[in-house]
Parts: sequence; structure tokens; C-alpha cells
Amino acid sequence: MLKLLYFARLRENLGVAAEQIALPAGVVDVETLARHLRARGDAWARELAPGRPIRAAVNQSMAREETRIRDGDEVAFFPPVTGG
Amino acid sequence: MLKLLYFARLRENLGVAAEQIALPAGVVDVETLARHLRARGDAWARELAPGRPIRAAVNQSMAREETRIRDGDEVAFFPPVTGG
Amino acid sequence: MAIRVQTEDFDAGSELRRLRAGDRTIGAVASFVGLVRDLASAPVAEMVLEHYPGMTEKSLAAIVSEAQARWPLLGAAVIHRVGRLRAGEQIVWVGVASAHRKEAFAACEFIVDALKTRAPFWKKEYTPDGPRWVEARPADEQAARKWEGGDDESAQRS
Amino acid sequence: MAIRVQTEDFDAGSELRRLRAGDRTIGAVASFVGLVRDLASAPVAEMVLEHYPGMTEKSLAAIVSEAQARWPLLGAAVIHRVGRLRAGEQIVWVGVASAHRKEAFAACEFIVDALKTRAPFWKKEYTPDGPRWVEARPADEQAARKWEGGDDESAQRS
Repeated sequence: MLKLLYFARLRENLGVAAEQIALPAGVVDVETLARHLRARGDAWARELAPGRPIRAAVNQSMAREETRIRDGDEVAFFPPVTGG
Repeated sequence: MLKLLYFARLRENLGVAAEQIALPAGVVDVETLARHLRARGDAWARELAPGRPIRAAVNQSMAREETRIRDGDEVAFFPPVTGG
Repeated sequence: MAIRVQTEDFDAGSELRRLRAGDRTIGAVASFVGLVRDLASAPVAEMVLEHYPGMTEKSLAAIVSEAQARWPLLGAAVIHRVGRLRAGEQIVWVGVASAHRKEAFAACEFIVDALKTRAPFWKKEYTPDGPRWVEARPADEQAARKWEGGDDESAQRS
Repeated sequence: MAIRVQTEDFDAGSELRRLRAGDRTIGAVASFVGLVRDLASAPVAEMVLEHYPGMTEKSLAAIVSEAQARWPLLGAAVIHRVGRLRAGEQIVWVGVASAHRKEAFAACEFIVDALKTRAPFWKKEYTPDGPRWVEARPADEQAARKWEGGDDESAQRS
């Protein structure tokens, strides 16, 4: 299983804050997970489109496209942060 | 007249905090004033010796050796500052 | 190290006192307060700060640890508010204590710069034209990058 | 601009509130507190801060004006104590308000660096070995020089 979280504009536009999914076949890192989610179409394809300013965290640490994902991980997608 | 002020270690070692003197002949800037005061000998010669880390202010603005001095000015001598 | 993420306001004066309490070798305390700006050209009645519970605290603690590894600090603390905030309200407080001022200033600015790009907070402003998510500023990425690599001296001053 | 030279202690929290009161375009406040350090290796029971009344206020005001000319500030204040101070007590407070943090940090550090070399204060420490005048630190001259010349960018960061 993967725990997926979405924040801010992504949470609003995707209409979901959190979900649990089985680790999809072929998903090994952030990039392949994003590709898997884009395949859901509509808002997913738009919000996670390559080139959009999206950040990800794996197990609550900032991640890159090539950051590995394993069964049981918590992965979050969100826009660039704007705190402080 | 000149109003002369001495602060911190200088005030202590010279034994004077303030004095009024007539503008001495030949005194045109901080350097010639210091030379005039050194001629008093003893602590004056020691404390104002060339090469000692002494600072001066003319009319309450930081001054240099070549800063002009005119009748009526307020001139202060003191060690490098250590506030803050 | 004290890290707090909270909806309530804070008192910078009390935080400063707490930061320096009990350590008389502290000679310098630098601190920062970030506020909700209200511009006539773009009035913001209020904003909501969303965050990522768990990761927020973790990332702030990592930033402060990094500052402590980089400079000889005698104390550091971060308070970041979340939830509904009105114009003029305090958003964030960062305080750093050290023996001398140079380290205190550098570490305090480093922490603020780092949390602007690495801590998971998102601002949504409510304006007369409706709500809008605040866009990340390229200047923030730039400010954070100036601390990367090199020795402390160049990191602080280049 | 508020400049105060006083024997009494001050409350940094109240000063911060005063600095940002009434201007909602302020987004950032950087501030600094300098304290009397008490080191086990060189215990200082107390110190006396001597100053040059008249020139002190004038030089602090000139330093703050210089900061205001150099950065777009929305407020700046300095409080410096004089007279008898004990270990752990506050010596100086500098606060700077601006729209964004970069200017607030730069101006605050500039003011502290400048007053260390240009404001007429002298510290005399009373130690178990007797009284001694504190020597000026070459590091302070160096810190002040880094703000000299050049444009703001290089002045802030070089």
C-alpha cells in the first residue's frame, strides 16, 4: 500500500486530500508514480502535467523525480511552498 | 576657545574629563592639537603618543588627524569605541 | 531547540526571554518576525495557512539542526502559525542566540530563508476579488540557494 | 526613527510592538539584542558603560539615517543602555521593519556593526582581577568595513 497526500491547490483541484492505494505495477519512484496518477485523466492529467511546478515528499522528506518509492511509503504532492 | 573632552581610559589617565582652552597658536587640525597637548608632558605625552589607538571627534562627529579645528569647536579624544 | 506549529498568536518578548534564559554565555540574540502584509493595492482581509502535519515539524527541526551544525549557536527556536490569519498578524518567529552577533544574524537569516522553500506551508489569501493561492517567489529560491555549499564564510557573505 | 540612550532596562517585546504598530505594509521585522556575557574563564560581575552625551544620540541617528537611505525601511529603532550593567543584562536593542526580510536583516546587521565602531560607548569591566577597559576588537572594524562602498547588493552580501 501507498499513502498518498495532496495539499493546497492540488488538494482543491483534485478534490482529494488523502488516499490509500496498492503499489501500482511499474511504480518505482516519484516520476513513475506521477505518471500513474496522470493516467487517471482530467484534473489528474492537468495538475500533475510535466512542467507544472509540483513538489513531492516521500516519507515527509522533500523528494525529487528519481526518489525511490517502496511499499508502505507515504508520498505527498503539493505546489512549491509559500510559508514564512 | 576650544572645549576639550576626554573619555574612558584617557579621562582616567589624564585625570580630566573636560576643559576650556584658548585656541593655541599653530593649532589648525586634530593632529596639531594633539601635538600641542602632548607638549604638556607626562600622562599627556604617553596617552596621546603617535601610534597609540586614539580617536577624536570634532563637534561630535568622528574626525581624522587632518580634520580642521576652529575657534569655538568642541574636540573630544578617546580610545576606540566598545559599545553594543 | 524549540519548534512550535500553532494556530494561536505568540508573544515575541516572552519567546526572546525564554531563548536566553539560563545561559549567561549568550552575548547576541537575533530574531525575526514575519507578518501578514496588507497593501492598499492588493488588500488581504485574511489568509489561511495550510500545512503538512508531521512533515512540518520534521522539516523545521532539520533546518534548525543544520543551522546548529553550521554555526556555534547557544539556542534557536521557530514558531510558525497555521490556520486563519488577518492582516497585520504575526505568522512566524525565529530566534537565535550565540556568543557573538555574526553567527546569530547568519543563522537566523539562514533559518528564515530555508523555511521559505523547504517547510510545507501554503498561503491562501482572501481578497475582494476572491481567494487565491500565493505563488512561490523566485527570490525565495534564490535566497535559499545563497547558503548552499562552500565554507561558512562564503556561505554567509556571498 | 527612535533613538534612546538610557540607564534603565528595556522590554524587547514592547519595543517590537511599537516598531510595527500602525503600519500594515510591514512584512518583516528583524531585531537584535546584545547582552553582557559572563564567562567562567573570565567572570564579569558587572560593567559600566560610559558614553559621550550628545554625540551618542547624534551618531546613532546618523547610522539609522544611513540605513534608511540604503534600504527601503518602514521603521528602525535603537536603544542603548549606559551606566552600571550586570552579567546577563541587556545592553542594546536594534529593530528594523520593512516590507521584505532581506532588507530588514541587512539593515539591522548594518546598524549593529556600525554602532560597534562609530557610536561613542566604552565598556569597563569589573572582574575578580580588578577593573579593565574593554579593548576594541579588530573583528568589529572588519564587520563595519564590509558595508563600505559598492551597490546595495554587494554591500549586503560581499
